[in-house]
Parts: sequence; C-alpha cells; structure tokens
Amino acid sequence: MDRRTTPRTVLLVVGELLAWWAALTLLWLVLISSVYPLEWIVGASVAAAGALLARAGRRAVSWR
Amino acid sequence: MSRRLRLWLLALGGAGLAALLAAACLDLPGFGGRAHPYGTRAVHASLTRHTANTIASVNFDQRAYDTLGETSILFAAVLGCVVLLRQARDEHRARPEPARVALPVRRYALLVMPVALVCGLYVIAHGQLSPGGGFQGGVVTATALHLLYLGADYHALERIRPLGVFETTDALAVCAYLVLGLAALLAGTAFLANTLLPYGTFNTLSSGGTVPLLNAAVGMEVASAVVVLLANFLDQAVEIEEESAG
Amino acid sequence: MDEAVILVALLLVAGAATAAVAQRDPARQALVLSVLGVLLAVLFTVLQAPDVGLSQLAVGAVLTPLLVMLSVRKIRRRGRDRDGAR
Amino acid sequence: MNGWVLAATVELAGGGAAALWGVTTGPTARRVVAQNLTTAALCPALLLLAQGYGRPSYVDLALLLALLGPVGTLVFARLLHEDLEGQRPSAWGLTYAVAAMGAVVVAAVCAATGPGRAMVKLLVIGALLVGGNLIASRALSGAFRGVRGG
Amino acid sequence: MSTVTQVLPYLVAAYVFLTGAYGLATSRNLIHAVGCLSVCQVSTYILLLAVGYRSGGTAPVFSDIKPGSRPVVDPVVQALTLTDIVVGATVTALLLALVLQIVKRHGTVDPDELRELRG
Repeated sequence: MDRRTTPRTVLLVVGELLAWWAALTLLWLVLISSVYPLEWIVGASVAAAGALLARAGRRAVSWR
Repeated sequence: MSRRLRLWLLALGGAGLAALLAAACLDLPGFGGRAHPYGTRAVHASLTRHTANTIASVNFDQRAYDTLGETSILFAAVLGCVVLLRQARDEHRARPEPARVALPVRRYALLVMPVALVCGLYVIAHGQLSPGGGFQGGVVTATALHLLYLGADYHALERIRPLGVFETTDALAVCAYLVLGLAALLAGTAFLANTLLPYGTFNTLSSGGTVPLLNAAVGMEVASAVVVLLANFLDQAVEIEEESAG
Repeated sequence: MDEAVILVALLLVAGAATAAVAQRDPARQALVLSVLGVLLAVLFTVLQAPDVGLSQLAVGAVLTPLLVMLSVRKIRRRGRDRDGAR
Repeated sequence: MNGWVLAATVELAGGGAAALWGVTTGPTARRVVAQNLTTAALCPALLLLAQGYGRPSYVDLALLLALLGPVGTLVFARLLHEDLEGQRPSAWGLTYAVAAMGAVVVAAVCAATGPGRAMVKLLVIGALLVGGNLIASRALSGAFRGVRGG
Repeated sequence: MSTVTQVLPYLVAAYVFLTGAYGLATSRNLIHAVGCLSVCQVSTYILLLAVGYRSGGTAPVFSDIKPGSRPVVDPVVQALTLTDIVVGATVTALLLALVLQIVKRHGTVDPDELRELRG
C-alpha cells in the first residue's frame, strides 16, 4: 500500500470511516429498545470506535 | 500409591460424597418454590434506586464490595498469567510465516469485527437496563479484536493491539472502581454506597446512580484483562520458541 | 411445559458434562466443552437467568476453547521442535 | 404453556441431542462439523424461547450466540487445521438444512413481532446466524490450508 | 412426578460435580484435568440457579415488563453466578499457564510421570 497522503486517499479514508460510522450507528439504533438524546450520543461514539477499528483492521490486513 | 489403590479410594470417597450430596438435595427447599426472601428484598431495593436490571443492582450497588473482590481476583489471575507466560531467558521470538486464509473467511472477520465491538459495548452500556453488563460485554469486546487473528494472522492482530495501552487500562479500570468507592466515602457515606449521584429516570442509560459508572469500569477491566490474557497465550502458542540447545 | 423444557436442558447438560470428562484428548475435550457452554447458556435461559446465560455464552463459546486450543498448540509445537532437534 | 416454548423444547431436544452425539463420536472432522451446527441449531431455540416467555430482552442471547458461535468454530478451524488436512470436513446438505430451519424460525418470530425496530433486530440476528454458519462451514472445509506457523 | 422435578436439578448438579471429580482424579493429561475442573465449576452454577428458580417466574429485568406484573426469580444467586463465570475463566487461564510452565520445566503433561520425576 502506498502511504502518500494525496487528497484522493484522504477522501477515500474519510469516506470509508463515515460509511462504517453511519452503518454502525444504524446497528446501535436497531439494538436498543427506546431512543432518546443520551442514547444517540453513546451510540454515535461507540459507532465511531467501531469505525476506527474497522479501518485499522482492514489496514492491518492489507498492509504488508 | 498404585493406580488401582487410588481408584478404590476415589470410589469410596465418591460414594460417600454422593450419599451426602443426595441427602442434602432431598433436604433443600423444593425446586421452583415461591419463597425467596432475599430476592424480594433485592428487587425492592433495586426499584427504589431506579435500576431496571436487578442483577446489575445487586452486583454494582447492593453487593458492590463483593464485586470489588471479584475484580481483584480477576486482576490477580491475569497478573499471574503474565508472570508465568513471560518470555524466559532461554526463549526467543520467531516470526511466523504470514497465513493464507480463504477470502470469504477474511472478509467475514473484517466485517464482523466492528459489529462484535458495537454489540459488546451495547451489552456493557445497557448492563443496568437489559440483560448484560460489564462482565459479559467485556469478554465480547475483547473477542472482537481477536477476530483479526482468526481471519488473518497474528501479525495483523499485533498491529492493532497496543499491549501496553491495554495493560494500563486494566490497572486504571480497577483504580476507577476503587476511586468511585472512595468518592462515596469522601461524600460522607459508606465505601461504595450508591448515594453520590441522582438516581435518574427509570429505564434510561443515566439511571441508577453510580451503577452505570461501576459497570463501565468493570467492562473496561474485563475487556483489557482478556486481551492481555490472550496476548500472552498467543505469544506462547505462535511466536515464542525455546532454544533447541537447551 | 416450562418444566419440560428445563428437564430437557438439564439432561442435555448432564450428558455433555459426562462426555466432556470422557474425552481424554484435550482438543476433542475442548470441542465438547464449547458445546457444553452453549447448552449451559440455554439452560440458564430456561431457568430465567439471561444475564448468566450471556456470561456463559461469551466465555464458553469462544474464550475457553481458544485458551485450551492455544495451550494444546503450544505443547504440540514444542514436541515437534524437540523431535526435530533430536 | 404455549406453542413457542413447545417448539423450542422440540428444537432443543432434537438439535442438542444430535449435536452432542455428533461431537462425541467419530473422527475429529465430523466432530468439528457437529460443533459448528450446534450454534445453528440452538440459536433459533433461544429466539423461540424469547418469544415464548414474552421477553424481547432475551433476544440479546440469540444475538450474541449468532455472533460468537461461528467465531468459536473459526477457532477450531484455525488451530486444528493440521488434524483436518486431507479430510475436508463438510456436510453441506445438513448445513443448508439447518440454515434454512434458522431462517424459517426467524421469519416466524418476525411475523409474530410485527414491523418495527425489533423486527429489524431479528433480521440482523438471522443474517448473522445464516451468514456466520455458512462461512464457518467454508472455513472448516479448508480455508486455512496455507497456515504453517501462525 | 412432581417430587422428581422438585429434586432433579439439585441431583444433576451433584452428578455433574462427581463426574468432574472422577475425571480430575483419573486424568492422564493436565490440560484435560483443567477441563474437568471447569466441569466441576459448572455444577455450582446449576445448583445456585436451581435454588433461585421460581415456577412461572421470569427474570427480574424490568426493561421490557412492568415491575410487579409478573412473579420473578431470585436475582441474588444470579449475580453470584454471573461474576463467577468470568472470573472462573481467568482462573482456568491461570491453571493453563501453570500447565505450560510444568511442560517447560519437566517436559510432560502426565501427572503420574511428574510424580516419578519427584522420586
């Protein structure tokens, strides 16, 4: 994997993170039983952690 | 002692123990009985403190001191493993060859890893509402990381697992539990008494006073403890080799 | 009906425990232990203890088998290295 | 008491007994397949029980089993692959049959739940269960053949 | 029939404990012995939860039912069991680590051979 930081790669990384974050926030909303602001905040931060892990995992596998 | 003699001794002791256990079983209150005095009181106490999951209330409020003991056993057990499995002087690390895993399995692992993380954190966060809590969710969260070993190889797992961070988190989480207990003491009540925070609205994430915080501390501790534990076993099983001369 | 499902789960757990002890090879025992873990989770559910069931599921399905299998692997690898050196 | 619990009892008795028999007898390859099918057989039973007891919160158990069961099988596929080499354990007919049964149970529970977020949660569990089961079967039938040291 | 179901869970717990103890005493492999010990542990979980069960009861988790609407089982024994399962797993890990140390020092997993080494 090339490690140059062109705008295109940055955009791709941000897109990947955002896609994971949105998907995992949706998953959180499916798991819980009632929705209220605190639940949104916790869900969004957990989804962010999940997105970072997903990105890190993919990078660790493809980066040799 | 010969093997035969040992078996005879075992049979004798086992028969005696079986007779005693059977007698004890016949004297226990019948299975499914209606009288549970402790249970009734625990449910009542949990409801007055706005904790929807009575089991979490028992663990992190009514018997929080007992849970402190459990977490310290867990901490000590992990510490013992780290000491026993550390790399000795007559051992060296050999890097294993990278594994070739079938593509569907690798994709599955990469896909399920974040999902498992979110589910584990969900189980921790909702510990005081629905079934779950720090102990269960912590194990699931730690398992999520190790999908990378199963789906790729140990080398990939090592890249996303800063072991020092997890060791520190483990210790910090135990400290956080203690500090929360001491905070109650400073506020003028008993150690680990749940009087520090408002009890909140029933059946929301912020209900139950200090229960969610203690729950989160235990979740962090269990998750990092399991990661450290598995890291030591993986090191031994995959990387560490003895010097063949010894 | 509730009693029937508890009865079935209890008998399955007793059978799985017997099988886990009867398997003398650690790797095969780990397989039975993981099945025992899942059966126990079901037993705890029918005894109305979902929290305990979750705990057993998390530990019994992955953690214990992984620990046992890693130990088995270490011992096997060690034996192989010794045989190779000899 | 109700049909859901009865169905769960039947499923538990049949699936559990078959899994137990499969995992204690025969060559290692057969045992690993039985271990894999245990997840697929018992996860629907947990869903049926949650429905039968009228407790949606029990569904979390099925969720975790659908998530972790295949991971447990991957552990064995990964660490026993030397024993499994050349045997290529697979029972695709049985695997598909059990997966179809899981799908039927999920569909039935979904129909009883009605549309809403709870139904989406059940569908997620169903997807994880069937997908995980198929992938784990694939892993058993020789996904780790290149692995030496790791 | 009812007397059988009233005692059977306790008897199953006792049986599981004795089975595990038998395996522990006759084991020829230390890893197998650790597995047998975890089977022994299981018996305590069964016993505790059986003591806390109540016919027709449900879990005392009030996120999806109204408090007081249904009879509930005993939460105290569940809390005891729950923590012990996770802590028990780490203790199993500690025992396995000891086994690995023994293998490293003495080169065998058979407890009988270990005794011979000691003389």
